[in-house]
Amino acid sequence: MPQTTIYVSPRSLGAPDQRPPSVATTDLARLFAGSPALAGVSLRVDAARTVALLGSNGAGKTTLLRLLATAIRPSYGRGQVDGLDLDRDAALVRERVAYLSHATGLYDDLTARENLRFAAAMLGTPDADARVERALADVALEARATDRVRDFSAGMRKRLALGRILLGRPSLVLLDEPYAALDADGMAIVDQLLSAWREAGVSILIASHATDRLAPYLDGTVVLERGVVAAVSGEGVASLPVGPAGATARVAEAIQ
Amino acid sequence: MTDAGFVIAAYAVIIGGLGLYTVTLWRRLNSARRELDRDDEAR
Amino acid sequence: MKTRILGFAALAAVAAMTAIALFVVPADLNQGDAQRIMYPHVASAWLGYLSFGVTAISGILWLWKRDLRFDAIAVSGAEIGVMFTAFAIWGGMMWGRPIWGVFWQWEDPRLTTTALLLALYVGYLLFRRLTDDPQRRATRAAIVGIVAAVDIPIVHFSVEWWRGLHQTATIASPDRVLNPAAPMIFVGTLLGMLGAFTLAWGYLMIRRYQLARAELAREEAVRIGRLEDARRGVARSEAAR
Amino acid sequence: MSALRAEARTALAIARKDAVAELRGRHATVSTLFFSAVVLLLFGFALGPDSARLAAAAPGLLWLAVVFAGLLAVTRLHLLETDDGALEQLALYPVSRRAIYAGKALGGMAVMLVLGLVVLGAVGVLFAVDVASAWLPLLTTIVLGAVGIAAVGTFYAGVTVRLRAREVMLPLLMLPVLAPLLLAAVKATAAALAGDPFGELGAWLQLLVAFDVIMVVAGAATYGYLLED
Repeated sequence: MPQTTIYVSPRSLGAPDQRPPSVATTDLARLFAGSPALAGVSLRVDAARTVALLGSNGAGKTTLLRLLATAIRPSYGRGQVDGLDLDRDAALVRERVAYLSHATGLYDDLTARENLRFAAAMLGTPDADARVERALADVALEARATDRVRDFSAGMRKRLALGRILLGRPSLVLLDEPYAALDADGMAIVDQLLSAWREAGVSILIASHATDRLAPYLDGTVVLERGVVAAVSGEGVASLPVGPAGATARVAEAIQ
Repeated sequence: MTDAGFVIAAYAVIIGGLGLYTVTLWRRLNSARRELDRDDEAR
Repeated sequence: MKTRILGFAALAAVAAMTAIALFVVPADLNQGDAQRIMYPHVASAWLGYLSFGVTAISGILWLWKRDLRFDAIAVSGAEIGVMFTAFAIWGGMMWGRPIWGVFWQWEDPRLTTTALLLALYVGYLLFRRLTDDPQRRATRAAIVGIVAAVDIPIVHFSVEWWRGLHQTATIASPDRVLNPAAPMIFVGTLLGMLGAFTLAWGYLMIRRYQLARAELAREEAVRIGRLEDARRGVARSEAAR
Repeated sequence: MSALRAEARTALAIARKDAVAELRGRHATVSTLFFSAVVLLLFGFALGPDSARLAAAAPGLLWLAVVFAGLLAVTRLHLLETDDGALEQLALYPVSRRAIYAGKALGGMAVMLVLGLVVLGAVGVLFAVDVASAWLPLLTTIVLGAVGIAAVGTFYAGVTVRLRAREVMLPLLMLPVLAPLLLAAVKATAAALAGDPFGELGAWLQLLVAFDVIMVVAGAATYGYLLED
């Protein structure tokens, strides 16, 4: 069993009601090869909230998370994280967002420790060596620290990717199917992470199907359906009606 | 081939090519605009 | 309407200058009739460079202003530039054979430079087709166009030195028409042809730009339509519930 | 100043990571070294067996082999980043885009340097060229050539890494841009081997320096736009 207290190092975050919404989007849309993966989302998630993104495959959950992580740029509409524009202030957004994607983003030829050390160097983590060891312990991989990631199972890779997130100082955490591929111990690690972040006042957006498991941590839910918000519930989450696409396009053009 | 032959070959390709490109461009432009209009009507 | 007038002016100018270059101007004393090829050759080469310059500058403007109209200018410049560059190479070859006895004279820096230019921008045009998102295509094309333009002077100097540092046999220089000692009528004809071709270039650039705009508008309309459908689709299915 | 130092640190971290992965996996070096050896052998078949002619053609063959192998090497180095979404992860780190370019280019330079030196040795052996007598100008040429190929290659590998048709597009876009480098490097090598009878070596080396500087600046300035998708 992993340690019970996981170390997360948030930036110094003010009182939730003093902070801008963690996520605020206006008619945010993204097309791939001409077809909309996200057709238009106007969503607000307040600071220090944990919100689940629900919806069937292809509903646009991953696309929304990638847009918020600045991994991709919006085709239309705009969005903000902590009041920072996804497009104009992308560099600042990156400092505040931690994103766990389907792909783990690990280098096969490096060991677990080397992967985390590299991430720490990229993230500018202070006291990097100690933090890397701590993160390895937190995700219960210290025994495999010197093994190459190439030989890791999917679950171990996922844990290591979670360990990498622990090295940052996010104010918003985006998790795409965090429980996928994990065994019971691994899932327990995710649970602990969620409560640690929640306590630290970090906002969390989770795309997942494991609603029962998530229930104790959630402030609200957002249901996506074919690229638009079908329903929201809970506290600190709101969805505005999306305007006609033509108007969005003109707005987008004006912004450009 | 005489010098005049090369001169004719050069002018034929350059001036002819210019003309050919212009005509092709007209056709491409017309068909693009027609399609645009058709899209508008369809909506 | 104005564009149409420009088109007629270009047509008349090109026709007149072609007739003058072929039938009115006397043949060069040394180079004979082959010299007549120089007029459209030099004009085409100049317009090729101009077009690629336009493409690079529009690329920079797109990255700066994020207005897709600049991308439309960029693609117009590249396509028309490729055409004029190909003309320049063809003219150079047709000139080289009677003067130098070979179609391709490696000692001539211009021909080699121009051939590399053609390769650079054919690559640019092919590359453009591989991205279907207009904004991403514009961004990627812009940087490829900028780097290609940055490469042009280096290519030019390197090929120039390549010949210059070797000091091989002196060869007939293609730009003797621009030589100050050349008779005024040659210079006049060259400038006239340059003007006529530049008019044609302006006309073609405008039309090609209009085509690019129409294509962009159509692409955009399709995308907006799909977006609209997706937004309405869910609204409908909710109403049905 | 400290921002610049942070960028340098980032670039070094990326290059070090590439070096470690390369030493373990040997994706870029071993296969491309053999590839360049095969290319040299084929040149020998195509132009031989007249050894005087082969020796005369040696500078050109050397650089063609290096450029072709370099094409493969930069592709391999960027494919490393396609390990399970690594490129996207790299782009998400809050570091300057220039630094990412510099890091990837640095790794490419190291690989190209090894490649250039080995091919130079192979050319010396296979085509009976005396490379030892002019080692300093040759080494300078190889270093400058390696920097240029890596600078251009890193940029174009970034341009094409996400395309389906990257195997075709990379050489199509990159080789014409590399033409001046090839020309200058071949001339510099030939001049160095001949003992620089016309005093032209310096001019070619200057051209190589100019090419390297311009391409590194252009690559660093534009690489950020490649990472956005």
